[in-house]
Amino acid sequence: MLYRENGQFKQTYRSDLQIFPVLQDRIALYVLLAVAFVAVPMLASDYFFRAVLIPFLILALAALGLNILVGYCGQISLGTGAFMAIGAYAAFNLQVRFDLPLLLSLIGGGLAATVFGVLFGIPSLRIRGLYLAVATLAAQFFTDWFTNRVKWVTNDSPSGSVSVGGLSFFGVAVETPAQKYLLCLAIVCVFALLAKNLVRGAIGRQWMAIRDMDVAAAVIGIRPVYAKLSAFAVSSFIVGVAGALWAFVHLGSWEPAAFSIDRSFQLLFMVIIGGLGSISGAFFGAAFMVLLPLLLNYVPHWLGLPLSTATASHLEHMIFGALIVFFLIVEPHGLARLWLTAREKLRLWPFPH
Amino acid sequence: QADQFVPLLVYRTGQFAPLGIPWADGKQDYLKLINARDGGVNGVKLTFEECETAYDAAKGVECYERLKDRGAAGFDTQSTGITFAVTDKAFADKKVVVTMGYGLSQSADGTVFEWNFPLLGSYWTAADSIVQDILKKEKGSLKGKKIALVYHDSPYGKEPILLLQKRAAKEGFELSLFPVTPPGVEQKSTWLQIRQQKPDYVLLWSAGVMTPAAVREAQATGYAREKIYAIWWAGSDHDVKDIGAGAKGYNAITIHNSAAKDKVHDDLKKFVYDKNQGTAGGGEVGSLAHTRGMMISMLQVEAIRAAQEKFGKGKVMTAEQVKWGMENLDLTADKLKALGFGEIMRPVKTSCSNHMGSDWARIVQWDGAKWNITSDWYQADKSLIDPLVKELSAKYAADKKITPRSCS
Amino acid sequence: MNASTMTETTALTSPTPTGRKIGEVILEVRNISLRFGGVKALTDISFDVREHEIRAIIGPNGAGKSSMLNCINGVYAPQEGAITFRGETFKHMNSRQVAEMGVARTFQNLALFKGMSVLDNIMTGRNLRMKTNIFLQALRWGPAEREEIAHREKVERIIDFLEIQPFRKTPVGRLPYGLQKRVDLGRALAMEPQVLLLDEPMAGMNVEEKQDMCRFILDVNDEFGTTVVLIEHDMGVVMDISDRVVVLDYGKKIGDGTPDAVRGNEDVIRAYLGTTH
Amino acid sequence: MTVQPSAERREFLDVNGIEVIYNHVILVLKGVSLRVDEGSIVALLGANGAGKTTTLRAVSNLLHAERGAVTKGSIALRGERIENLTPAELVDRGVIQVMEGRHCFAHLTIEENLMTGAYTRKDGRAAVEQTLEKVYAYFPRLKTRRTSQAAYTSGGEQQMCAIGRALMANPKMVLLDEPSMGLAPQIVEEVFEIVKDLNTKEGVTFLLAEQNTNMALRYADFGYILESGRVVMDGAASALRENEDVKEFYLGTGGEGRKSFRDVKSYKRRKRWLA
Amino acid sequence: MGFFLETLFGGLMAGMLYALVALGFVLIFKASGVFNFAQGAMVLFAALAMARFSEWLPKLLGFESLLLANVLALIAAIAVMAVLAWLIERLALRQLVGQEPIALLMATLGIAYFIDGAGQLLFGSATYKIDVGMPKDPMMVLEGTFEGGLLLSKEDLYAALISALLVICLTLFFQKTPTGRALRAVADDHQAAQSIGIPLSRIWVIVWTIGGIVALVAGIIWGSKLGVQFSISLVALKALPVVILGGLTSVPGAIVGGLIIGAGEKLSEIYIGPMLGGGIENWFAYVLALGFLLVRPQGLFGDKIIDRV
Ligand SMILES: Nc1ncnc2c1ncn2[C@@H]1O[C@H](COP(=O)(O)OP(=O)(O)OP(=O)(O)O)[C@@H](O)[C@H]1O
Ligand SMILES: Nc1ncnc2c1ncn2[C@@H]1O[C@H](COP(=O)(O)OP(=O)(O)OP(=O)(O)O)[C@@H](O)[C@H]1O
Ligand SMILES: [Mg+2]
Ligand SMILES: [Mg+2]
Repeated sequence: MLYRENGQFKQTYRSDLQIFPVLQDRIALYVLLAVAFVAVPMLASDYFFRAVLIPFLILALAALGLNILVGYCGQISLGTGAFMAIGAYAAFNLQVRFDLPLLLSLIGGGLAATVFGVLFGIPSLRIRGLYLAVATLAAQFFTDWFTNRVKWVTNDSPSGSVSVGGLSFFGVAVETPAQKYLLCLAIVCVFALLAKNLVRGAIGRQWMAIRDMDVAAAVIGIRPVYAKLSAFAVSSFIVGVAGALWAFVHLGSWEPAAFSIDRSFQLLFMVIIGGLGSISGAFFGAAFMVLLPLLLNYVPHWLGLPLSTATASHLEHMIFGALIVFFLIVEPHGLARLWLTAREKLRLWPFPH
Repeated sequence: QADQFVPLLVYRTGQFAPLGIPWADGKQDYLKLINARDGGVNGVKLTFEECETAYDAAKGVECYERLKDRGAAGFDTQSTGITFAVTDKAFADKKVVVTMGYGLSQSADGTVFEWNFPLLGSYWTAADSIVQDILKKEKGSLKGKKIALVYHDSPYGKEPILLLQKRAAKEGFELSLFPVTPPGVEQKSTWLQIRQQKPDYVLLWSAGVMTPAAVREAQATGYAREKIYAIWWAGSDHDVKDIGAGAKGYNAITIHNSAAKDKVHDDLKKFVYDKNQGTAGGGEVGSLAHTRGMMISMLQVEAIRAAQEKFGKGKVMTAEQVKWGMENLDLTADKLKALGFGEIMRPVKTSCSNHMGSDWARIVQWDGAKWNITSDWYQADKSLIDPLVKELSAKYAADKKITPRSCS
Repeated sequence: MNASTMTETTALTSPTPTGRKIGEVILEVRNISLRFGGVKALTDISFDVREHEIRAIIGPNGAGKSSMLNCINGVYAPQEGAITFRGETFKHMNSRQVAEMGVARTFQNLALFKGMSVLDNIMTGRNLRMKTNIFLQALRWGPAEREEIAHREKVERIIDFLEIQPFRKTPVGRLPYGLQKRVDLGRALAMEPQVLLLDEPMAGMNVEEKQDMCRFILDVNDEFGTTVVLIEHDMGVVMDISDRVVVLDYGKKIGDGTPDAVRGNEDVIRAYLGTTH
Repeated sequence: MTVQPSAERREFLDVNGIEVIYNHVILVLKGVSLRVDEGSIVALLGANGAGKTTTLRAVSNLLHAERGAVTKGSIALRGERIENLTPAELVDRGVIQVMEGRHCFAHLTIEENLMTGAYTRKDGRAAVEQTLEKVYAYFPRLKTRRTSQAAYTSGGEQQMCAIGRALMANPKMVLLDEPSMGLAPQIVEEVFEIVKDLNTKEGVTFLLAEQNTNMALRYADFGYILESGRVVMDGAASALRENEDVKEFYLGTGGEGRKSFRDVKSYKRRKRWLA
Repeated sequence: MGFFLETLFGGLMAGMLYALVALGFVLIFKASGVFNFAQGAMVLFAALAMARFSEWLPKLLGFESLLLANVLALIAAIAVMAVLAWLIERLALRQLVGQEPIALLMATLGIAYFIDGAGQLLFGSATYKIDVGMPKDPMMVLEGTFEGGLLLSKEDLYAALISALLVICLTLFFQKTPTGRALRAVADDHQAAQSIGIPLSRIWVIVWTIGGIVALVAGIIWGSKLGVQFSISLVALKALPVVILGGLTSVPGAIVGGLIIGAGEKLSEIYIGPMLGGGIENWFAYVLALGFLLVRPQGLFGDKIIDRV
């Protein structure tokens, strides 16, 4: 009975246009942010930061970017890993060659990814659906090769693996896991807000229109070229920044395999499981993908089951696969939609309909 | 905590599982043996836990994070990629990373890479020893010869290039490079090129399925297997067993004698397998990868033992202390014999600045059914390798703003 | 413009076509031929549409009516012929240009944006008029927000007009067919077009709903002077509200004129109306 | 012409108080009951969104794919409960649905589309060929377009194709969802004539959801009117045709007879039968 | 010239091997509209089953004959694939009727995970052997015409023949039988197919079983080449550009696509690769496919993508 919007009338369109029009949601969000920014840094262990929270945040950011492309604009991409890699290596080069501060390196990485993304987005003007996946796969495999083969990309590192160290943000060292976490959290929050603004604004509607029915979109005056390429640009920018963060903050040193096609698949997973075309979906998806394997890994331990590592790992695969199918059956539109449905039920509670 | 914890990063699934499984089993078996036979190290029981990485760097990092606070023995990541990913972290966290026969070649320099131990050899020493064997076959001169490197297109596969280029300049042979994009299931174009260019030798830096694919393709294009030299990760039984006679003549380098039989194996049977405590199934015990796993655990145990000698017998060692043990390993031939590894490997002696401990290797050859030793031990050419190690570790130190410690 | 004022204005409107000022020719289609492989969808069609009039296109199934609209707004490129719109002649236009010139369109097989809410669907119709750049939109700052609100107000008026307020936030995919048709109309209206092309807007509606729909169309036509080109199979509707009718059959024009003239045309009766009407 | 449902006629389909919920939360049908006798034509009328399509989907068991479910009530075909049958099993029992919005197989040609309709037939090629000819005779337009991919045919052609495809199954009962939508007037007439024809000659039972109330009531024996997921009125077609409310809202001939669409004054507040 | 021809033939043969895997994708897509990302996992699963059964059965039943072992293992593996297909339909597809393609695509990724885990759990994750007597040594032809002769791999030739045979059968099946027609109908519109009484469940079990058998054939050929191990599932990545280039819905397209990709990537690696540092064939295959798509967005033989308003 607590969750009701009765009595919350909206006088202006401005108030109706808020991200969370329901008061309770807004309160919940503030509480969540407070917990994330204040309570978590005080309570969480190093392991939790490094193995759970930081990867979760960065992958959520990447998923957010990908969701703009796949979920909002309907262009399937299997090349997210490549866009991340471009972001990471560009940022790396900016850092080692020009000694740019972290923030500028990150943005530079994002911009490089944007250029790359737009380039590989051009085929989308002609190719659609699964066939487009091949263009993004071309980006993926090309980047795998490129980062491996072209020496200056890795600043002439003979093995091709590179590393960065001594991160600082506006003069503040980012060394401890908690600091890294806060950095990621801040960046993710900013991007989430910007992305939300985009998708609920005119450009977001253009993307969705292109996704849902491009002929009709053209008839009402939406330019497919602009809509698609802007989606590629925005998406790859965010993904590029996420790639740079993944490399700089999470891995520290990395080889091209860190951005392989597996990563691309993983992100696509997150987006779909989380919910296509939903900003919160990226977070749900990332949480699912980061936490579930860990949970599955720990459960036999907690239960004291004497499973061999291999058996446990195979079972983990099976359960993971089965859960994906299960969630798709329960709600093909992803966890975010499931959450909405649950909320809708809550709103009606205690009445079933 | 009264037990000494040994973290075990393993991959029993995925692309490289055929190598990872016996390797992981070997690591565990030896720890079990120590507990069963000796009751631990001077009475300190060894405990261990495996964490599955699937050869994935991100998962490897998670495993490292998960296990790093549990205990103090070294991390054998089993993967060059994971080693790259945890090296900085381990430096900051002060955790030992043991990479026997893989990892960063320059990390042999203990003044910069305080916490890394690429024991018994790196890809540089391996490449060097192979070239020495070829030199011997060619009666001392490689002038005008052609040598091809077919490699897994990843940092792992690229490691030997630098050394080979130096060697090529010195010996006057022509080095050609053939990257194979992982996983390397299809290598027809590579081997057609080899058929066309007819190099005198092919060095193979492959992993996983790339190895059998390469051997098959060599067979299909009629390249003599006798002219192929593989790195030790491509020279295990499972790599060639199923090809059988088709791989006859295939050479691989090894850091240990292929001798599957030593005292340690007898002990293992007696104390572990006969009690049904063994980890491995079937005929794995005695395979190269399994033995290599045991060697790694043995080195860990001996480092702990060495540390205990200094810091107190029967105590659980801290990471700092284990590192000291690693840096002060002195496994003489006699000691190895006593440990049951006398036939398997050569003496190892590490120091503060030398984290490799031994740079000897030899060649084995597949005769269609098993591996035979075909060469004596070679020691890598220090005059080539040491400057390279210095140069690259200095670069690393500069990049990371590390001041190399003094070892004198 | 909302429902209550609408009632008054409509009450004032005279029922006869003469109540509105029919102007000059605004759109002229000349000798259009369109083929798909062997199928001749349109053969040498010419007709014109005058400003402010309601022009109906009728004809049996597969006659080429929808194809005609597709040619006008640039979805299909006819092999022959030209289209003159407000004095400018085009052989082939792209959809965007057509939209910019003020032509809006609804579709026979609903072409709504399924994943979007009713509100968003109609808002897309305002797209051409929204000018703030992507950076301002991302920050949702000053001009971007003001613009969004201004257009939202316009759209809300259309929503009121079409009486779909309760479904504002419902994803259109879940709406029943008839309401989807209305949203489709709303999206076209949001473009504030000069010419509105309607492809069977009343299919799948019952009489009451058709009456509403007719009212909407007539009001738009009256109030804004919007020119309407209408395809419809319900003869009652066509005869009642259109000023002139074009009849197509197998891609050929077989009749053109006032409803009464067309109704009397032998060819039309044989090809289309049958005996009952 | 109209036949009252009566004791002599065997009950074919019995829908009893069904409730349908979409997506676990959207309650659409709130207890709909209806009965279709063997060999009759029953019309289901109602405004947009009343739940006609939903009712048909519930009967043909196509709700599942729309994430809907029957949560209450029962559906019986000749006394056999059918809620748990698959659509294919229903087709086997002779019940086939023509879906709203055509749903032709886009990449198949018109003829292939029609032939898929005969998938469940077991009476041999010749018989199928015969039916095919019959369908072509009903819809000559289809014959001329037989080799075109369905996606490239006009809206009306697709509608004919969808109806023809269902007829190819030689059904005992057809659930027709808005058959007249998008069809030219004389084709509409023809479609209803075909319905009548099949009904009288072959005894096929029809349950049709229709917006063209005029036509529907002319050909049907019995009618149900749905509003907001409830049956608000039922009765013999002839009786419904005479009902003042029906006349006003569904036939557009209330009061002083048929009014011009131009003269309709304003948007009517819909009168509801509901309490 | 001789070398060029050798490369070309080599590439074409490799292409046939890709086509064999690609065929599985096409089959399932054509018949259910699902892009089956689990195809690679199915190849692995089938190959594992084949390898392990041929090892276990002789021991279990106590016979020696390799031929008998292979035949029995083949039958057992087909049975296993049928059971798998049945399970997939039961537990996943059936529940997802009418969902958007992307949800189904995702489900197949989940299925891929499941099969990977289950396969390795049941059959082990080491390397196993399939020996169906494929000849491994090369054969030389036209030794008179070219110096050193032209090298051909007999193994590849056999594989190519098998692929061609499969393609002919499957093409006939799809175009000429009522079931084939029904399958194509299902791919277009699940709901409509259901509404006219096409039993989706049965159809899907059939299709996935055939898909499983195609995977088995691919698995046997690749497995006897590389040994059976997890990496086998990665050959699917080589098949992706092939399917896309040939057209997702065209069985012969898989072969033509395979030939083009195979020849294209080998020639590019050998003639362009050295200029760029080598190792380009992987991405080149995709770029090649992309190039063709820009001309024909539906692939060479794919059904035209329909958009009508
Ligand atoms: N898949 C669905 N998910 C959610 N709600 C749905 C779905 N399909 C229909 N509805 C809702 O169910 C109600 C009844 O819809 P239905 O399609 O049965 O109406 P109808 O009487 O056939 O209308 P029409 O004449 O417009 O076809 C509508 O309010 C609609 O919004
Ligand atoms: N894109 C296309 N490709 C091939 N043929 C087409 C295409 N579009 C339309 N046609 C054909 O052109 C003819 C005219 O189609 P159109 O859709 O214009 O008919 P219509 O008059 O709107 O009919 P209806 O009243 O049934 O909607 C039809 O025979 C149709 O099959
Ligand atoms: Mg039309
Ligand atoms: Mg309906």
